Amino acid sequence: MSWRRCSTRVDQLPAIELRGLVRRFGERAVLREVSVTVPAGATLAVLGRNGAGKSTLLRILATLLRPHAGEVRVFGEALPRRAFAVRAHLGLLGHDPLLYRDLSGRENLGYHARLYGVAPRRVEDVLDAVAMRERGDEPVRLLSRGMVQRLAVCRAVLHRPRLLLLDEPLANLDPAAGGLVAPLIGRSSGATRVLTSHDPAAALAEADLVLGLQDGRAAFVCPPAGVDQPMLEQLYA
Amino acid sequence: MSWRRCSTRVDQLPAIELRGLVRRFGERAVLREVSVTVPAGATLAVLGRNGAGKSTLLRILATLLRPHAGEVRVFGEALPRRAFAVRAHLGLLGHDPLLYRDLSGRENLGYHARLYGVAPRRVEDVLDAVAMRERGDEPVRLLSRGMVQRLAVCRAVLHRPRLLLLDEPLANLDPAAGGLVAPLIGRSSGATRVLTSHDPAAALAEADLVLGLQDGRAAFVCPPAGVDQPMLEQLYA
Amino acid sequence: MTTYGRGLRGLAIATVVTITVALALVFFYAPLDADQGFVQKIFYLHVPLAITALCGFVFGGALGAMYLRTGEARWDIRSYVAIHLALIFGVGVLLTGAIWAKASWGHWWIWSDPTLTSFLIVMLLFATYQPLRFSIEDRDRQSRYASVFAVVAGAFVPLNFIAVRAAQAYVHPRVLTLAGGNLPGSMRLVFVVSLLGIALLYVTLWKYEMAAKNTRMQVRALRRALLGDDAVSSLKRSAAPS
Amino acid sequence: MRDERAPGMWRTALAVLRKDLLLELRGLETVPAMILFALVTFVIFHFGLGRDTIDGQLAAGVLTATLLFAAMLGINRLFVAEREQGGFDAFLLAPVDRTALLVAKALALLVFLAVLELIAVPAFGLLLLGPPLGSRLPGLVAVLALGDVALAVIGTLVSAIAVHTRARDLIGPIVGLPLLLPALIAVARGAGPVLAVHGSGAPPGRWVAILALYDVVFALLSYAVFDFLLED
Amino acid sequence: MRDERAPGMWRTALAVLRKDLLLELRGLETVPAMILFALVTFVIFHFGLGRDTIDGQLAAGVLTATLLFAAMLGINRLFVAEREQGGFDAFLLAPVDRTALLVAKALALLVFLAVLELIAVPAFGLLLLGPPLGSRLPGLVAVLALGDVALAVIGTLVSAIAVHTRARDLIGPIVGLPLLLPALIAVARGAGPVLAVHGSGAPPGRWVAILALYDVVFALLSYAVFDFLLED
Ligand code: HEM
Ligand SMILES: Nc1ncnc2c1ncn2[C@@H]1O[C@H](COP(=O)(O)OP(=O)(O)OP(=O)(O)O)[C@@H](O)[C@H]1O
Ligand SMILES: Nc1ncnc2c1ncn2[C@@H]1O[C@H](COP(=O)(O)OP(=O)(O)OP(=O)(O)O)[C@@H](O)[C@H]1O
Ligand SMILES: [Mg+2]
Ligand SMILES: [Mg+2]
Repeated sequence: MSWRRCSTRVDQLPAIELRGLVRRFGERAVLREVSVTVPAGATLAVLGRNGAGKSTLLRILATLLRPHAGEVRVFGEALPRRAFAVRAHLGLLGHDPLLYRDLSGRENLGYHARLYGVAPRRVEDVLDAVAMRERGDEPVRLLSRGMVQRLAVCRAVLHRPRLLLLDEPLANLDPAAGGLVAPLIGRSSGATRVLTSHDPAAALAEADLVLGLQDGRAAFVCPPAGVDQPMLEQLYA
Repeated sequence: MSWRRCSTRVDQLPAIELRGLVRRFGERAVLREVSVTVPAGATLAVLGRNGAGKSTLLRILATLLRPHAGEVRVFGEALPRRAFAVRAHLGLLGHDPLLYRDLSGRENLGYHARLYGVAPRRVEDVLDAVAMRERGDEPVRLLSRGMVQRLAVCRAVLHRPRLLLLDEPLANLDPAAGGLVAPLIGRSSGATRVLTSHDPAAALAEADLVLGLQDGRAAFVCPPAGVDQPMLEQLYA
Repeated sequence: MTTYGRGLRGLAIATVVTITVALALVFFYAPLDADQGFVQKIFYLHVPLAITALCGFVFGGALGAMYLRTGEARWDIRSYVAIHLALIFGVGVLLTGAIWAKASWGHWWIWSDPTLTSFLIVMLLFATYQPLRFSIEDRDRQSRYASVFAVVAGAFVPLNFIAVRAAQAYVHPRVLTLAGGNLPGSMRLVFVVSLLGIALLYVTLWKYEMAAKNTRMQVRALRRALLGDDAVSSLKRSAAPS
Repeated sequence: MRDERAPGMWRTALAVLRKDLLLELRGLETVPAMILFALVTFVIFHFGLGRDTIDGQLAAGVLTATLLFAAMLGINRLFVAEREQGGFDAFLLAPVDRTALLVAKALALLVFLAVLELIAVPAFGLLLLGPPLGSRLPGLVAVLALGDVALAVIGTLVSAIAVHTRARDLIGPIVGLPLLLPALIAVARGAGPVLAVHGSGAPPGRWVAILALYDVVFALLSYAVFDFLLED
Repeated sequence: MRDERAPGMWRTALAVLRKDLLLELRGLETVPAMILFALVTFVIFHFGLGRDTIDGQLAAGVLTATLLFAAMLGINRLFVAEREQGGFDAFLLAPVDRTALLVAKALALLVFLAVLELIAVPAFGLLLLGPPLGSRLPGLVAVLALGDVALAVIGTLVSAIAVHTRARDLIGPIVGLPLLLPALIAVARGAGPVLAVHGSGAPPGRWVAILALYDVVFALLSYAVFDFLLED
């Protein structure tokens, strides 16, 4: 079961279209014929066991990995060929924070602001939003894990991406920080989102559409209301 | 409120005694006069905001950091002086997996088995316990984040430590894996445990004693039944 | 799919015939060198090997460029085989060169021969091709990086030659010059036939190896199609694409 | 759909260069390390050769080898540090021309090398060189500058290859050294007559031409292949 | 309360050595890289010096410098890799004698250097050295062996310091080189007469004695201070 495109008006193009996506690492097929369509502005939750292929899927959408077969379209642009056109609109928050450890949070964000052509003021704004303004001048290396995660959130949303790729975004964040980052990466950010989580209940609450990955295959694609306990149990069995 | 030693029989010695523990990084006092006593076999949950000092506390107990003031005793041995005597009984599961990225899980664990004088069979046993036996020969670098975490659990418990220091142990683990590691690092492991978590409900369910850290100070030390919602709200405010 | 096996037999026969003729010429026709005597005849092996190997390296670079243009894995495999064969020939060049030097000048190594000296440098560079490949896991990236290396190193071959030639204040015995500009006519004939034989040998081996790799790949693909992904055992970690 | 805010190649290169220089200032600076290394190497040669002063081809050879090994420290650092610091993938995510990274790294290396030579060459003149440096300086500077370009371009190219391999700190040097050999030969041979006691002070045109050719060919080649190295 | 299962110093050292060799086999092997590096350096010196063969003090200087630079690759690798691989802190957690790490790394380095020289010295004899190596071999081996001990011990000590600093790959060389200077001078001066055309084949006793003294002093010193380096 997957969303259907209703009209061809440009702003109604689905944000993400995957058709028969295959990705191998060496001989192992990590994603096998995954198909799903995500409308603009919607949130797709990707669930699955460790090693199911969630991060791999996100890295393909982020143009960091090439698909081996199948069609991948982001905002109508085919990947990997049109990766360049897509990058300005992507924000990736992965397992790694992707920050230079010896630079401060402010310096790291300043670098990214320059790469994305974003005004420097925006750096202060996002630092403020995650309550890291005061600690913004310490090298990332010396911060606690949760503080680093907050900075990683800042990096991912600095350029106001239209598509957020969130790989366990709340890992290491305290409950209060979870609230702080909500305007940046939550539903209220307005962006199309793809998120993974190992907390199915929380993920279902956030999602418009759920993709269950099992050994790289789509076990189910359906709205959260359609996901019941037996399905989840089978997914994690 | 803190546990009191009831008798002086050796096996009833408290597993951990902290009295006025202070640790600074440069000018910043990260732990300020923290005192807590954990009886052998009990579980201490450490709660607190990002940067409260949880990981720092664990690293001090793990003999990786020196305390700057106060008394730290683990199994009756004072740290840092008697660190050497304590190490054989410690298992640390921190933010980093502490595995060589280019070695396989099996090779990593084999190395640790040799360092701890543990029989090689134990490696297969723990790999089996976390369902990583089949993937045990792939370089850690190529595994998914959750698989790496499973291996890190194996590393921490390989030598059957009497004290487990668990820094967000379930991060990145899928719900099924959470069940798999329970016999190794859960209450049923029989070890004294110090664990941190950003899921207060889950932590309270596991704990015999809860330490709330706020800016490096012990905001409260009490059994989980004594922790109510306002206390938590204040802790994360 | 290209069938590398086609024409392989004819090519193999031509190779054997040419090399036999070349050997006969070397031993029974080519004149004995006035200064160096019999050992000079290793020249008919050494220099053709060197020329073939150098051309093989450049050939590998061209194939690598094709990979970069098309992104099709077979170009990379062709480049790999071309470079690996050239490496094997190159070992032969260094060995024959050393033997020649020892016999003629009493040293295992002489710097005054620009063929040998540039060849040493080229070999030192290409000796890193395999380790480089070997230390990249991702197959796409492996192909891409190996091809980039092949292109850069292929361009390096002629430049290196220019630099080394220029550094040689004097060129030792003129017999050694590649073009054979001042070889006696009979020597030149033998040389050309030898060169042809060695070059044919290279082409034959290249086609043979490609055919073998191709077959292996097809077998694996068939097994995968018939028995499913998981039935095909993972390749052991290997630098050799197949 | 191309976002118009994203900066062009030169602005990107400047952003990367700026970040690299910041990182430099954080850690121990690479350049002082390179200089110290060169100085110690001069001392080693002084005692190793057992000679108080050297000139001509020997001096040129020693100077070239020393600068080469000092440069290797800096080359390794620019890319290995980039990787080790953990922010590299973020550059790949950005909507920028990736060639900018090549340009920025090569520029950074050129700056490092220029500063290194600003100190190491006079030190060489003081510590080891027999004939006075004065009148020889212009010729030497010309040869070294051309050599620096080769070092910067090939160093960047090779590091970009090495950074994705497992043994990054080894692959770089062992691939780079043979590739640099023709340029090094040209530098040493070009500088030899300049440093001779009765030298003319001008480097032989042949070597300058070879060096220039080498620089141009490899700069173009690197520019052409660099995009492939940063894909995926 | 000391756990009796925990292995002694030698068994720990063997465990670490074993792990290092495993890591070696994973990546590109360090030793081949060192050998390749040394060979290229010989070629560089050939062209740099503009001489087909060398002998005596010059030969000794070139050989010493080459082996030093090749050794630096190996030294860097043993400790930087340890850190970068991410498993280092786990060693600090284990109930073992930390000096075992020093012993293991120094042993690994000695093995690397021995294999390197097994190939690089004959290659030097073939490629650059004028006088035949044959009768000179015993004297040369003696000097080089003593030099290897110094390289291994000081390399390990310095790397252990460097591994905790930010610019690890730089601190090693720049602290290590000055410390190594006396040993390197002794190696070069000791090997000079051995490699001379009309040499006796025996290294001067003075330099051999200095080298041996240096080895012993630094081995003891390293052993004494090593525990402090790995604390906290
Ligand atoms: C006389 C010389 C040589 C012979 C007869 C030879 C033969 C072979 C053969 C038959 C293979 C397996 C087929 C294949 O990989 O496609 C192979 C693989 C290989 N060769 Fe060579 N080779 C020679 C020289 C060299 C040289 C000079 C190098 C490197 C500097 C080299 C490095 C390798 C490597 C790394 C492999 C890949 C092993 C693997 O991962 O599967 N070889 N060689
Ligand atoms: N090596 C260090 N040097 C300087 N400051 C440090 C260092 N390690 C930790 N800190 C500081 O100590 C404080 C506590 O850090 P710690 O890692 O203990 O926090 P935490 O409670 O584990 O937080 P989190 O929930 O984010 O993991 C933070 O402000 C951090 O910046
Ligand atoms: N670079 C790589 N090379 C080889 N295999 C890889 C690579 N990256 C990932 N894999 C494999 O692909 C599979 C899927 O990995 P992925 O990281 O996508 O899992 P995941 O669903 O994100 O799991 P987790 O919940 O543990 O993060 C795993 O088996 C992993 O070992
Ligand atoms: Mg993942
Ligand atoms: Mg923490």
